[in-house]
Amino acid sequence: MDFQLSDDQRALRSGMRDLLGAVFDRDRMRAAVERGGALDRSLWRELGAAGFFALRLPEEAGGVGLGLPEAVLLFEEAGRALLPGPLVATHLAAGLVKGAAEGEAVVTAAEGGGRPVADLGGADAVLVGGGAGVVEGERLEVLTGEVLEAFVAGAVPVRSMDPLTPLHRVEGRWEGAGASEAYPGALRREGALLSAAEQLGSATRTTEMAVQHAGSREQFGSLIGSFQAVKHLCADMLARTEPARSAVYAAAVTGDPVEIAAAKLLADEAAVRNARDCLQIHGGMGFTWEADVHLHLKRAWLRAARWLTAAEAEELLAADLGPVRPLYSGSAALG
Amino acid sequence: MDFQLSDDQRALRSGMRDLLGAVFDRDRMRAAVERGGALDRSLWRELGAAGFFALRLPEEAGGVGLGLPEAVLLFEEAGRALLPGPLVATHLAAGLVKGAAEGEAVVTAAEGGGRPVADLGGADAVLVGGGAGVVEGERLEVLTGEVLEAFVAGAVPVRSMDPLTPLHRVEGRWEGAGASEAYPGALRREGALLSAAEQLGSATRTTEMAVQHAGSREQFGSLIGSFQAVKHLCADMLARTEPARSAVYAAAVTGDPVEIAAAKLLADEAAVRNARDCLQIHGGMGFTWEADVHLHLKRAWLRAARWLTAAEAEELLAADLGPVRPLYSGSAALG
Amino acid sequence: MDLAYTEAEEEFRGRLREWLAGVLPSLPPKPSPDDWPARRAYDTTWQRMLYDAGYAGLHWPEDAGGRGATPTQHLIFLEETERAGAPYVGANFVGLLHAGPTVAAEGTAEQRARWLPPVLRGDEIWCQGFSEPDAGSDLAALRTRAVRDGDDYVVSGSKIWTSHAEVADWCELLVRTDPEAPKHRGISWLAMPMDAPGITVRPLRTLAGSTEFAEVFLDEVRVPVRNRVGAENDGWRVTMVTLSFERGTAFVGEVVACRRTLEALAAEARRNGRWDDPVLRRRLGRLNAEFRALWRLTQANVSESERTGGVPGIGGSVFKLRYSGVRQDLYEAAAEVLGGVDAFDLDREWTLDRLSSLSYTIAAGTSQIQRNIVAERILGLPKGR
Amino acid sequence: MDLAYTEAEEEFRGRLREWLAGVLPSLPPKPSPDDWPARRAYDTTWQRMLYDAGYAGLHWPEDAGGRGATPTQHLIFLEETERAGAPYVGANFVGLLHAGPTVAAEGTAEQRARWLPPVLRGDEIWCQGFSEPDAGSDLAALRTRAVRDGDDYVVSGSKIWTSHAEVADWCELLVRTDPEAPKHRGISWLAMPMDAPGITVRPLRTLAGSTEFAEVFLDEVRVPVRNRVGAENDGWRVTMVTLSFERGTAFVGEVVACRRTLEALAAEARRNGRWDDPVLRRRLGRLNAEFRALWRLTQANVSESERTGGVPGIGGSVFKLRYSGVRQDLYEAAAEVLGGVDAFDLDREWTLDRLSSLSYTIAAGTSQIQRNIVAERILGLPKGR
Repeated sequence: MDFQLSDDQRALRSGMRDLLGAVFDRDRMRAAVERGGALDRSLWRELGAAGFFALRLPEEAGGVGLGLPEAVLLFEEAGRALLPGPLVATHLAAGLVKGAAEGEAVVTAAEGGGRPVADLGGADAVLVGGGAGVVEGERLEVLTGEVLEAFVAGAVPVRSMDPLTPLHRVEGRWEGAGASEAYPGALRREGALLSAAEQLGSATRTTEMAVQHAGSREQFGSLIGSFQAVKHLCADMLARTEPARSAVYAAAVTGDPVEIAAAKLLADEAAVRNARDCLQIHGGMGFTWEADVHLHLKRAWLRAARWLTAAEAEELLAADLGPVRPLYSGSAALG
Repeated sequence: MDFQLSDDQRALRSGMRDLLGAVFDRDRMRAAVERGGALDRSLWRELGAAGFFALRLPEEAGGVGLGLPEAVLLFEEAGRALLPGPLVATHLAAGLVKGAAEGEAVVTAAEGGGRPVADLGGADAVLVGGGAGVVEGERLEVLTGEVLEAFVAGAVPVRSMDPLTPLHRVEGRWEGAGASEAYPGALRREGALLSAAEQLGSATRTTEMAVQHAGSREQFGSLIGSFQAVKHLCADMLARTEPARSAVYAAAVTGDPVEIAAAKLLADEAAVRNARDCLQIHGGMGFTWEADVHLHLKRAWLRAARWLTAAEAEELLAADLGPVRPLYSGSAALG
Repeated sequence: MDLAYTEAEEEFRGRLREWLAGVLPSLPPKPSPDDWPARRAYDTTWQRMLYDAGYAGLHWPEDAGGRGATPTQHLIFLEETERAGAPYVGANFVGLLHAGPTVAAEGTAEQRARWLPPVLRGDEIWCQGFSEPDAGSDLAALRTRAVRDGDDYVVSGSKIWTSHAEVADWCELLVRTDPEAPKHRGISWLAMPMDAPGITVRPLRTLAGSTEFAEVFLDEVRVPVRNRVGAENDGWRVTMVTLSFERGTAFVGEVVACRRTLEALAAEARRNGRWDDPVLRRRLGRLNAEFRALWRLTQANVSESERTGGVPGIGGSVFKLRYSGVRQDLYEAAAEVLGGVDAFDLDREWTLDRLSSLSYTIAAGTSQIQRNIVAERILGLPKGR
Repeated sequence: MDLAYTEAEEEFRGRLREWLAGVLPSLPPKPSPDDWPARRAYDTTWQRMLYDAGYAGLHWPEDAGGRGATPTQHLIFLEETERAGAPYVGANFVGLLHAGPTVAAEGTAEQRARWLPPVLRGDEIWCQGFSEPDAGSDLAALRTRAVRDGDDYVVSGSKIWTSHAEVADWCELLVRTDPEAPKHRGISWLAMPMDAPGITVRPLRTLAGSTEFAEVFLDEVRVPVRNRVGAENDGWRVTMVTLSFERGTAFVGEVVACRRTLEALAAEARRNGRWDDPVLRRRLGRLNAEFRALWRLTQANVSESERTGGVPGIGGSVFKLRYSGVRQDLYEAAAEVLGGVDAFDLDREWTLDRLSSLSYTIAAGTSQIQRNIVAERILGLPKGR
């Protein structure tokens, strides 16, 4: 039983970290903040060239031919770096929307149900369900061209709390024209999992930031990291991150919907609460625009409201505790 | 605006503390634990003689003629001292059941709805609603004599978690004979408030126990109370107790059902969580039978399940946030 | 213990309500949050109205130009103005509630005559120069230096978290006058005119995107020695004394505001259907209990202060500890009530409030510091470690 | 990273299941919890059955009489025996999982030959004499003294939290052999025969009303010097070394048991109607996420231990910190599921379990200690204060 990253996976992850360090360092991140998260097409193409979107397409379709575990590692790095843009939707659209895999097309998703629609301005395509959105609809539609224009015209831009994510409000059901055969349930699950991976990366990063600050800031003649109150906040951050990590990685391996729900629930909580604790440890400085911690918190809140909310995940996980479910499911036992 | 105890109220409280110190010191409390909380009739009569049960009866009816605020102070002391027996029900029965006011009769209450019935063995009377209990029924019945015997015969004793409170299970609805005119809603509210007062006393006491232990136990070469982790647990205990205290006292003054719900909710939480934290601070010693902390915790859990549960209180408090409720109710403004 | 208001208190409340009902409709519209001069004008206009009606400096002693009101009257004043939607104390905060009381308690007759009347009339506003970037929670570790040069102090250093710095006339400034003394014993309190040369104000953007605060850089700013309140190096005590003016009323307006917000949340949840979710509904019910209790605790603290004539005993830190957490919970619940995209729309008031609420467990003593205070000063646990 | 079991592991699991299915029905009924001799007999009978089937000392090295199983095989063994409802390790715990591994790692050939085989066969059981009333979380502050007298140590002092003391043959005892040395450097590890004169065992009643533990009083008990494992004053290191035997598997059975309990809670809630309360239902859903994650974290720790050959890095303390809290939540939820009087009925298994769960955040290092360990040893935060 092997639940450790392989050497290839480690290499993939560090390659992604190196790439982001080169094309999206802190200066570029803060520049993206100042322009309100408006998309950087050249960055998008660089991600495409690196295989970020085509990662799970089969090699014969021009993809990298890897799986969800590898995708999760890349999205974890994206979350840690606060990489903006509709990463999840474009990744899901690779193979569905021309140019998505290469980073030429920017694809976002309308999940329906009053949820925020991110990065709609300038998107080349939008994934919606046949009904109210990817989440609620039963069939998947890809909106482009004039249909997309009509959709965008009906959407209302909002002043987004997250400066890295422009948002629109989309109300009512979308009565589109053509519909593909794809079943959006799988997309929704994968979207939830990849978001969870981003949350995991963010939770890891805010833990590091908190520890770094606690180990360098002095108050009352001591490093604040020597105070138990601060120490214990940091310890609890790690105790949120590591179970979430195991849940996310396992869900990526099994693809099981219930495991994905667990992963999203715990990763959302880890990202949000770790960002809160990181802010608390930073004190007044954490309350400033200049500190990055608020960017993690706002993004974490936003991701928690997308793809699969806590209420939905908990109900799914409760339903799984059914009386007729066999204790063993195949030889993997606790599965 | 006066929200301080009067001199008379302070005197009443310290009188009660002195009385309990004399008739129910720690040795007697532990003796009561060893006999499973079985009632001590002579203690009961001493409480009666001191006016504990007759406190709110008018003087012309042989009572002390005081009000809910004074009753709350006495029950707070009872909670702090872990005084056993159906104190709340007998107090409520003063004037309804012969001998209750004097401490000659022992009266308990069957609240219905599957709730635990305490101290049924040896009770001289039981208050039940016309339906399933004081809580659920619409009319109040007082069971005595043969009717009581039949009721007791239908009840099943359980092995009680709280060694100071014998419990019975009573199932189904009680189809009694005669019914008084009294409306049990008021009894239920007063029962909830007096229980909340007991919880407040318990929460105060476990805070003191935690502080006392933290200030005398050494570990790693220091008093454990000098560690922030312990200090902050103690601070949070006080930050639970004091708002609960204000809520309980205010509810006693106003008698308002919504304030009583707030008082019960917060006092239950303070009692339970303070007992938990007190146990944690005591470490292994807190896990032993010899330490008193488990007696507070078990009692606090039990009281939280009686008269008004958290779920019920929260729904009541939510209903109070109605759209048509006027902002001002009379001159007391936020009332 | 009866919670009833006296006849005199009821009369005071009645007159105040009547006055508020009369004047509030005549107020100009609120200025934009980023227009500091307009905000100053709006706030000081309100202060002048209070002054003319006899409500200015309600809780100040009469010999300082105040009304010498009881803590209960002050509570009623704060409760009623908040309920009526009257303007906040805003730009007058430091003058009325901190610097003014300090001058009233510790200033000379000349100082009182110079600084107090303009505060009461709304003619001058003050800002606060206490916090420093490197001091943080450890306020007494401040490093801004003041060196005596003839009749002046020459002050250099920097301050942070200063509200209304751009439009203030005066700054109550804590400076280090003796760097050799133990940290609490080398501090002095100065009134610094904000138009003195050498002062640079730089707006400090918060995570909510606003510029509610500023950094203030001081480069050899000359402050006359006669502007010092209290003895040299006695500034820490001078500052602490002021806190006794508050007498349990510090959070009256905020608790009233929270209860109004909670009612509004319930109304919105009933409107948009989220009321049907028992998890959310019970959460709102619990918040109702919390804020009711905090209101009662406020009354208890004020009542205790009225009886003892001093600061409430276990009141302040215990209150703040609980209140900051619960108020953050309120805005978490608000995000649930809004739900979906609305919870991320900065044009929704609660969304901004949610961001602002993040400071409650940090500002004016973090919750960690409050717990230390409660544990050591109230519960008597040993210091250290 | 594929979470798949190898063919050999699947084969191991299959054989084990088959064997369990065959032998479990033949087990005698479980003894009463208060009948210690019967409990010993029951537990050692089971151990003998494991021995005869080749499962005894599965994770012990082969040269110690064990099977040299991989951590994954050990995980499978613990998972399957728990799922099948096999007896717990019970009275064999200290021998198999603590004292035995210590002797195997640090003992002489004679010591290994004397003490290990009887443990594997279920012939002898051990108890643990580490904790002391005054030491608590600060285990190394232990004061039980051992003074050399010829070929014996003469031991006086007292131990606490000793399980199975009444029926144990041996006690792994930590004693202070050099009171002058720094506290970690004056400790020795002794195997004390429980029938030696001077030992008094007094049952210690827990808040659950049971006598799962005892206090052990030692009054000039003579323990032969040859019973010391490791060098004199090197007992602390000897004890710590043993922990590396665990390799991430310490909580396998417990997590499996918690998941079974959670399924049973859901079934009960569906039966008694409380499932319709969304607050409770969502709480159970959340616990499902927590225990699923803890199971995956267990697999990650075991897998890491298998790869590195040592103890898992960030595994142990992080796991215990989260697990103890969540397991307490599980039993709080159980009380909600039972509801009413049932939640206070000690004849309901979950009610007793709820009481026992109170020790999880205390025993084997309080959650406060775990947080210190995580913060200092894993995150690298500075010691002190």
